[in-house]
Amino acid sequence: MSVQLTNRAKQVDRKPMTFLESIYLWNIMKGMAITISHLFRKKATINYPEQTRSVSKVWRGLHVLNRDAEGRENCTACGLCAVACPAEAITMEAAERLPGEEHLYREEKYAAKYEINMLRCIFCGLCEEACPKDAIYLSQTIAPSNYARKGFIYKKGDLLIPHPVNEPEAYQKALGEKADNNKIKKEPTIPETA
Amino acid sequence: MTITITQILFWILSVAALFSALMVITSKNPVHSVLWLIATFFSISGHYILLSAQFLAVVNIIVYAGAIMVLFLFVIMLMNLNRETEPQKNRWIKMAGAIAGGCLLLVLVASLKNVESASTIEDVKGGDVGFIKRLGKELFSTYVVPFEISSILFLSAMVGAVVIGKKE
Amino acid sequence: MPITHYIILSLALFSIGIVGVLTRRNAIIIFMCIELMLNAVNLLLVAFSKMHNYAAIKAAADQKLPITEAILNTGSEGQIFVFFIMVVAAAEVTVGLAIIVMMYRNIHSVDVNFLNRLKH
Amino acid sequence: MHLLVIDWWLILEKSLLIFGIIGLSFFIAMYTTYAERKVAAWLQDRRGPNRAGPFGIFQPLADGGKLFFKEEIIPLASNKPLFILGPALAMITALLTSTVIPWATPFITKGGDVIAMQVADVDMGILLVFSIVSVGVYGIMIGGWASNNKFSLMAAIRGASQMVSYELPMGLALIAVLFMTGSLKMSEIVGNQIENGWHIIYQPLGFIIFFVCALAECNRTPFDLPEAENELNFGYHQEYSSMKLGFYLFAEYINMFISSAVMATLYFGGYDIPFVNEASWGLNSFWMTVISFSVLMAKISFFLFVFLWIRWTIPRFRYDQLMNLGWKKLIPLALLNMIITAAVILLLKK
Repeated sequence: MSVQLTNRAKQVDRKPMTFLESIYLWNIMKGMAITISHLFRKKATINYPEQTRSVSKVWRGLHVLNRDAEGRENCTACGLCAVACPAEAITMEAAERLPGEEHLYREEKYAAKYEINMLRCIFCGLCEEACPKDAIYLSQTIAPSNYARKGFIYKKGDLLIPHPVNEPEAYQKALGEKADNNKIKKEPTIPETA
Repeated sequence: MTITITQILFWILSVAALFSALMVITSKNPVHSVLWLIATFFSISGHYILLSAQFLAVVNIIVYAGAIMVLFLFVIMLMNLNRETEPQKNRWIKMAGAIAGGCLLLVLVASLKNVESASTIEDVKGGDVGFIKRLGKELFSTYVVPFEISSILFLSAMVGAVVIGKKE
Repeated sequence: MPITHYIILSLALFSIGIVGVLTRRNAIIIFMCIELMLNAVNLLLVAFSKMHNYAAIKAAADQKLPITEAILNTGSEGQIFVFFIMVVAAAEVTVGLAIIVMMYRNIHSVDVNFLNRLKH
Repeated sequence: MHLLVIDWWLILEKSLLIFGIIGLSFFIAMYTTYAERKVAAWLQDRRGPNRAGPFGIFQPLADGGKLFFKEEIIPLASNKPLFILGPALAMITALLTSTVIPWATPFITKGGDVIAMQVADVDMGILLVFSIVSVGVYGIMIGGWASNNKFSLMAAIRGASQMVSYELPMGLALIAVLFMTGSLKMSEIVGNQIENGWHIIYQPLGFIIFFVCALAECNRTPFDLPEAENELNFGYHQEYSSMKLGFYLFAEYINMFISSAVMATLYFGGYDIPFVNEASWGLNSFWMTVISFSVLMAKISFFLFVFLWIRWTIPRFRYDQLMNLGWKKLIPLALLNMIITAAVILLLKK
């Protein structure tokens, strides 16, 4: 006795085909009616680079390492993001800020090396939530493809946002909807699941 | 003396037929032999068209080039015969064969000497003996019994080939 | 075209076929040479058929006789004979190739020199 | 000895027609590749090529350009002359078939000369098409064998046996049509349909058999076993690259085009305009020619669409299914169709 899961189950018919069935004509006609009906349907695809599908505000894409308004790196290499990461995609090495580097790093400690393995990353956004310094956030960019595995390990240079003072235009572009995003984040929200 | 298109075509086709027939027996690779034989059949078909035997020309291509030679090619390809596996006869035997063939040709051509060679073939109006309607009428009235018998021959040949080729 | 041209052409093709049969050891090539000989004969038959047809029509025209169907049909026997030769050749090839394939299966060769085993 | 007496006008007229038809075949073949991709996309709810030019209409040019500039590779172990002969033969036989098809009503010049829109209205007409199609096997066989690759050879042998097998029911289905017209001349076959109605009305079964066989002869899905990608890598043209590969692919599309034209001529009245008596319009012969030509092209396009439609609907047959269908289903059906047609014609004559 087997358990009936749905009402769509069909008994397999293993009778030998009759002559009319064995020339397949009727079944072919049925199949062709199905395909021709698809000719008039709405296309499921879009012209991708020109047209993009709209994504929700909270959609998470590629990571960005943030700078403050003066262009100093926010990250202090505390390692909370790496701890929070369920896929263990983040590795970092800390270094101490030397005198004269105050314009580069906001606090005394900074990340000398910061890598995210995009093949491991599941874009869950836990790193963003774990970060106490607002240093990492997930942008709205889709992670691009690459020919080599090496190319998917994003170094600090790939992740850092452009300098707001030196390259203001690129910075604004990279910022994207981040401004709004941050606004949403700063508003007190009740998590859906406790 | 005038040269007509028919004459030019006759010479071209004759040279083509003889050359490709020679290549059939001299090629080392059996596949090349088959392809040269197909070329021979095509030039013979050309001759048929010159002799206004259109039906036979087309049947020659369909039956010989399209069916029989495909079978040959098939068998040769499946047996994977090529230049290396080709059995070669001893040089002396080859020469003897060529001389024997040449002598035959000589004797046959010499016997033509005594024949009156006044008969010629020209294109004439109404010379449509090789056209499909005329041949068809003849075939299905006078020769209908041989025609039917040949179909039985075909059937038996088919059955025979299947029986022979079947694995026990 | 004089008929002798055609006769000599078919004789040459026929002799080439015979030379092929005499000089080659591959059973399939020998078979092909036989086809070549058949074709040489076919060509001759068609040439003769055309010659007879032409001669009959010309004779009728010379004698100012009405050109009847029978006169127009003269020589068609030759072409019908060619048709039957082709039919028989096709039947022959099917059986012959089947035999060669069987022979290849048994002795793994198409060399006719090995075929003398049939004697024992 | 004086120079040959040649009707230069006839030669000019025929060569214009020949080059026109060859050009047309190439053009149609090019745009059938485009249509193939577009129709495939549409039937799968996609958009298809739309980058090269508006709606992607320059896509075939881009493809052709790509094929031209690819590296030409002739494998070392291949049989070089035959390797080159293969695609050439495929192309030649594909193009030759168009000689006997009447493309439009004859064009009558002001001087009263009749210019037939047909390269050669020969006595054996449709038989000539058959003979050329039967020779078309060699393109595949030679190419597959000369590549010296077992997959190519397997595909070539499959293709050849498939084409030889399906020629039989095709011929038998055709004989029923020939019973009705009493002539093999293409022009008379069309003339008979203009007088007595299209053959599809009298020969629906014959047409279906002919169509299925045409699919098999063109190596189109569901009978594209010679090119079965997942069993034979790529089929008989696996070792080919650059324009030689292009020739094989092009020959397939030209074959499709010509077989559509043959089907339209044999069963769908050729250049006949349906439901109207065009003779009563009193148009001049130039416009008649143009209109009848476009009607034929419309019919051909319809068949080409059906070819593509079938390709993107029906999966490939298994090899034993293919042979079963050909020998055990189509040949008996075609024989039956032939006998019934013959009996009915005899009865009507009495």
